Amino acid sequence: MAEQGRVITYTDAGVEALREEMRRDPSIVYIGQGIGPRGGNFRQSRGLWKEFGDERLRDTGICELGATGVAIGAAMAGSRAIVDEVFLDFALEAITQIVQQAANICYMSNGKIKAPVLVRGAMGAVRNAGAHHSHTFYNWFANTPGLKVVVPATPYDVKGLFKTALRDPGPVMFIEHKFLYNTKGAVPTEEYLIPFGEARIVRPGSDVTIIATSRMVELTAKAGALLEKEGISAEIIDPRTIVPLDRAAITNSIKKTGRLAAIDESPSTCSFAAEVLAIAAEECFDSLKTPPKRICSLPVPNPFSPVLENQMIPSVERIASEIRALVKK
Amino acid sequence: MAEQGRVITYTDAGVEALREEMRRDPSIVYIGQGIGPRGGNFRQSRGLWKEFGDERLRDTGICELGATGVAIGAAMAGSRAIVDEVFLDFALEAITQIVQQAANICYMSNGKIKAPVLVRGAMGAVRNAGAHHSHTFYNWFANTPGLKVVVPATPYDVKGLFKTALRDPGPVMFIEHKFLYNTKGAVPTEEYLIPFGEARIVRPGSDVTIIATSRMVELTAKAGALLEKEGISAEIIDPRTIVPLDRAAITNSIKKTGRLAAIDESPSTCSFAAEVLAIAAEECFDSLKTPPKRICSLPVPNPFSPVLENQMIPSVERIASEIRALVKK
Amino acid sequence: MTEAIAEQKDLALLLDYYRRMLELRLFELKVQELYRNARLPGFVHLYVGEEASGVGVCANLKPEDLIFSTHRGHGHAIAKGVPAKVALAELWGKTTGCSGGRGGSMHMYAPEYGFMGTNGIVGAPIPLATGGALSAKLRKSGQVVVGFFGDGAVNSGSFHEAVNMGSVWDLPIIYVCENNLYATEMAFSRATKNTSVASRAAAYGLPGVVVDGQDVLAVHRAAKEAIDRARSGGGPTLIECKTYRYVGHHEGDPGTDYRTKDEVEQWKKNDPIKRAAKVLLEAGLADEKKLKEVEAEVVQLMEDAVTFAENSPEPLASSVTDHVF
Amino acid sequence: MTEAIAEQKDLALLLDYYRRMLELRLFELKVQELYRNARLPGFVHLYVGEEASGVGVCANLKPEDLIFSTHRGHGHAIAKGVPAKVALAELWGKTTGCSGGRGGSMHMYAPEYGFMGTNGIVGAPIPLATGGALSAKLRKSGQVVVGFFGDGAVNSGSFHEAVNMGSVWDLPIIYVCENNLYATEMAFSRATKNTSVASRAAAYGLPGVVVDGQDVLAVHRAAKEAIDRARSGGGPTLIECKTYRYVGHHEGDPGTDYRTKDEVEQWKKNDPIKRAAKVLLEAGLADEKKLKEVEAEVVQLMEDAVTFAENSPEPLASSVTDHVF
Ligand SMILES: Cc1ncc(C[n+]2csc(CCOP(=O)(O)OP(=O)(O)O)c2C)c(N)n1
Ligand SMILES: Cc1ncc(C[n+]2csc(CCOP(=O)(O)OP(=O)(O)O)c2C)c(N)n1
Ligand SMILES: [Mg+2]
Ligand SMILES: [Mg+2]
Repeated sequence: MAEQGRVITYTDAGVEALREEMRRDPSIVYIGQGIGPRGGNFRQSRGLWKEFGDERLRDTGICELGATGVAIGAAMAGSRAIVDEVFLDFALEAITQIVQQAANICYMSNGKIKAPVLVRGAMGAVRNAGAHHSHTFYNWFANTPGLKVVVPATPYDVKGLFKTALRDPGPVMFIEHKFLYNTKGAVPTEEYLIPFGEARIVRPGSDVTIIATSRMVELTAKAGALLEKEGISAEIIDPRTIVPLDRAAITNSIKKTGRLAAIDESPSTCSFAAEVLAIAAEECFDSLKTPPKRICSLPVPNPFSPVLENQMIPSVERIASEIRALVKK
Repeated sequence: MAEQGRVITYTDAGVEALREEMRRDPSIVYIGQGIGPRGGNFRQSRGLWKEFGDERLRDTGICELGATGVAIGAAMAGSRAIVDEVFLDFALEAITQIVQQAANICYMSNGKIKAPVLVRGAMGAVRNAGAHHSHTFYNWFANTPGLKVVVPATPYDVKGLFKTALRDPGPVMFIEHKFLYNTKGAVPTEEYLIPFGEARIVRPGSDVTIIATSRMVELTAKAGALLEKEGISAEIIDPRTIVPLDRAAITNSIKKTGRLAAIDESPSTCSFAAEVLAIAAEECFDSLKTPPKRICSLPVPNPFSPVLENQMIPSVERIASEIRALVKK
Repeated sequence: MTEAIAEQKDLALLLDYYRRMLELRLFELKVQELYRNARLPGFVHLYVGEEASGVGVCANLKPEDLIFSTHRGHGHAIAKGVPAKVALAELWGKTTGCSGGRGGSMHMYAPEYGFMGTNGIVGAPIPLATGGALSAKLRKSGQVVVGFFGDGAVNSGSFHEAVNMGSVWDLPIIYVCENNLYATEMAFSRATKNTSVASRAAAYGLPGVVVDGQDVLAVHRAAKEAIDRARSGGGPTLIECKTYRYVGHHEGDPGTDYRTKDEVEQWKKNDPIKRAAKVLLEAGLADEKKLKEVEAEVVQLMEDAVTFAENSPEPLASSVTDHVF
Repeated sequence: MTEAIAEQKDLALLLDYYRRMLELRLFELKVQELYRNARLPGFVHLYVGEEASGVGVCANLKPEDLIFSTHRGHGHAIAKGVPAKVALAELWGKTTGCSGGRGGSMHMYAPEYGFMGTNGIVGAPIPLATGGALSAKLRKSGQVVVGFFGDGAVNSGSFHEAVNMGSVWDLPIIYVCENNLYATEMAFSRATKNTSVASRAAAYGLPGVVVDGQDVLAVHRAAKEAIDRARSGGGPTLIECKTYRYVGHHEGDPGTDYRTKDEVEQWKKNDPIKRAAKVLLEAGLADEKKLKEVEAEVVQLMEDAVTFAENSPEPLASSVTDHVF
């Protein structure tokens, strides 16, 4: 237990989970661009190739459509597959396979064929990569029956959720955030799994419920700390998995605080933030004291200019000031 | 004016709009599978090839990705393009081009390059086509900055919105409903255009606001007629375009009726129905008398079995009974 | 083994192949009849005329080998061993169907027979099949995988990306293109300037073979060679079966606008089942009586399938949310 | 025209090409310097070593001709006529950049110079360029279109679908593959068994040509022939330029793990700019002094570009929602 609370990166937490699961389960094959000797564009598979070799770490050319279909087919045929889209943006190249094949197969086959495939991709804005490399999309997958959707915000969650995902019978969208790869956090040495559908209370509070995911959790926590000093007590909840969703954690908190904001890096229309507000309106109608609020990225493609992108994406300041206004209402 | 109020099909209304616009604007090229001599899988381009020939009606092989990219590139270079995915489901093959290139280009180029491309695809369930041919997806496009999203419910709207779409400077997702192709309605002979962002009040009412789109409009109207007899006055609104959205029509109605339901053929999570509830919660908080409601398809892939698919998709009965419960609250 | 002996051995299989092709044919004609009488929901794409391909390939597979099929896949399912009645019940949306009525024509799954599905998305089965082959290789299961697809799929990115992967990884897979000259109403020659599918193999560095798809023994020989090579670690093969569908693209398509009656008739003269019968008779491997017997048995099988499917229950509406995960 | 005269005419272009290549080279080295000093946001993929390809192709284009480029596209932009200062301002996120700072390295657009964009999505420019060519043909504009892409893009479905369309429709397009042997760290020979890109043309029935991409006159000749053919209605060509990048895949990639120092050095010996200089001197078309002068001018151009870009304003935060539609 000496190593308990080791502080490691979000990236390394993922690598650890993968290593442990690939050792445990010889049926796992990992497919993607640069995940072999290179160790991953984000170093997200560093060291695995040395241990598992060319057979189980399968570098491909630039063919996300083919590679994802191959991963799904392998999963249907008795392997467990991981396919790494690297940037989640590139999942678009392969989304027909994800949505039409992986998501549907269990249902279409009356439960006879499972596709235990983990589709991995890093979302969101980082270092002004520009419009083609910064999408979020996780709400699209949440809108697709048959997919589970995981959006870890911390190294601890990455590891525990990865391990659960790699034992799930069906397809899982495992959506990391590029910006978080280098962030650090405590991760136990002992094995642990985090069940899907269990939200994390990032901080307890009584004045307002804030739902945030992925990178937005950190920004929201910072805003929460600011607000605390001003006497506003925010309860911040990170659902961690969008499908399945811990609705009870969300609605219980709203019933307690009577106020709600949802923070989302996606543009707001038909976003997960919209979903949270819809749930609140349906299930917490009588508890809400003030109109709930979405705090989202502005509806523009990610601009390259740092000035513009900073304006686009929710910032600690924007979150804090919007919450301030919400609570004062 | 003898022909005013001619009753024609939804399909033919589209063909008329295309013919008129292709005559008016020689820069229009129409690309897709079977849209040439065959006249379209749904007869949605019937007769056009005879008039405009191989140059302007371009049949392709099965290569939605290539064809859509070609249409976008042609639009960037000075043509106006229509690309027909036939089934909206097949837009997934090409969605990287739609989302990354068409939607972003105006913004990324600082307004210097426009892509006047109309992406056409027929959504939704019809005749038990099964899971691969029945998706809706329009909420995904509404979540994508840079795309306009049109979901016509009647022949009249198809024609007027098509004509507007074919004069829009940027990309438009024109999403018809397969089930509606054979439905009929009055369409004037004289030219008319329907502006984007103007909802249609399908029926005025005072007890509850119901937002419905595409095929759901017809079912909701039937439910509304049933409810009328029971003394429940439903105001039914069809936004017709999701982007831009006529928020005022929606919020004004809710402020009047105090009750809201959103009917959606998509599964509910992160759907347009969720968006409508979120808007209501944000903007009509004080007007709502009861919790708003989503009436959506169940979150399953479209089952083949008619028994199961009928259970999945909102029916007149389900809509009526849910509204009944909502108004009684 | 001399050529003559090899040919004898092949001929010995022919009666069996004849029977199998007849099963595929009569199944489809039964489906057509039922569909035209509005007994079946959904959409169906019939395999009539192309039976030699499915049979010639699948007869060389073991039960545990896998095939991935297309929208035109009833024939592949039956050729791989899915009982006609189970297939028909699926088309009828019944719980006894191979997908419990959830799938229908384009979503038939019977992994218990190594049948990994028909598919509503053109091109999609090619990467999936390649993945099946990767899994077989990794699991050292000895399985061989076949991916079927049409000429239409050849122009899709799925073909390009997947065949390249199968080649570069030396996977135990046979890519079988059933080139019936059309994709819906689009002639292959209008969709591409290179209408030789087999020649496309060169682009990916794997062997490409073209075969008369109306000659079940020719298909059998090409398939056997490719399957044996794949099973022994020799990697993939692309086989192009030249074939034809007598019927429209799907039920409802008269199939007449885009091809001449004469073209259809020419192909019908070269019918794989008639050809097999002729060879059987000429080689003395069966007489007219025997062929009639076989036919009667197959007819009965289809009647039984109808009875079974018709009398099977529909799914309960309340089960609609089962099996999503 | 005899070969000798043709060669003379080509040689006459060489000093101009030398200068242009130097512009591309020194631009990238300036970007590298700025980037390493953390002056530029985003990510950059430099074109160092590949200049003969962009210059040899684009020098044969008219201003109104269009090119569609890739993630490694600064060189293409400048070769097509985008002023260095406008390109640099874009990499700096300034309003004077060709995309007003909204684009950055992978989203540079300058239609006023026929430059239809770099692109962050590998493969995507190939269908887009094909569409540009379709538009040119339909508008009878006389424009020719070039689509650039790397070896990595060749395995993508976009390549397959688009090149086939360009071929079947006889479009006025040149597909230029800059085969620099690697896609990030993935050797082309690990990604496919057929490493001859030019040979892939056969799959689609268009001419395929391979050219020494480090010889600007060889590129020029191949491009000219293809462009002339395309302009006169003779349809598309696939050109494979064999080339190499001296630098890492992007700034930040040392570029050392997956290739030997020796390999890099060998290619550097074959540097297109040095080769051009040598020929110029040997043919007596320029002397050392002239070459130095040219270099000094280009160096000054880059200094001016830095001054311009550095002193240009950043976009206003309040403009963030402009130009979405
Ligand atoms: C991605 C995709 N695009 C289009 C279709 C519509 N479609 C169904 S079958 C078909 C033709 C297929 O032709 P081919 O591959 O030659 O097979 P065949 O029907 O001739 O057996 C088309 C275009 C589809 N199902 N999927
Ligand atoms: C669809 C897609 N997949 C992956 C990437 C990530 N990526 C960017 S450049 C690159 C390598 C491209 O190689 P190549 O086409 O040979 O061009 P080069 O970099 O060698 O000039 C990759 C994989 C991408 N941008 N787009
Ligand atoms: Mg075909
Ligand atoms: Mg390369």
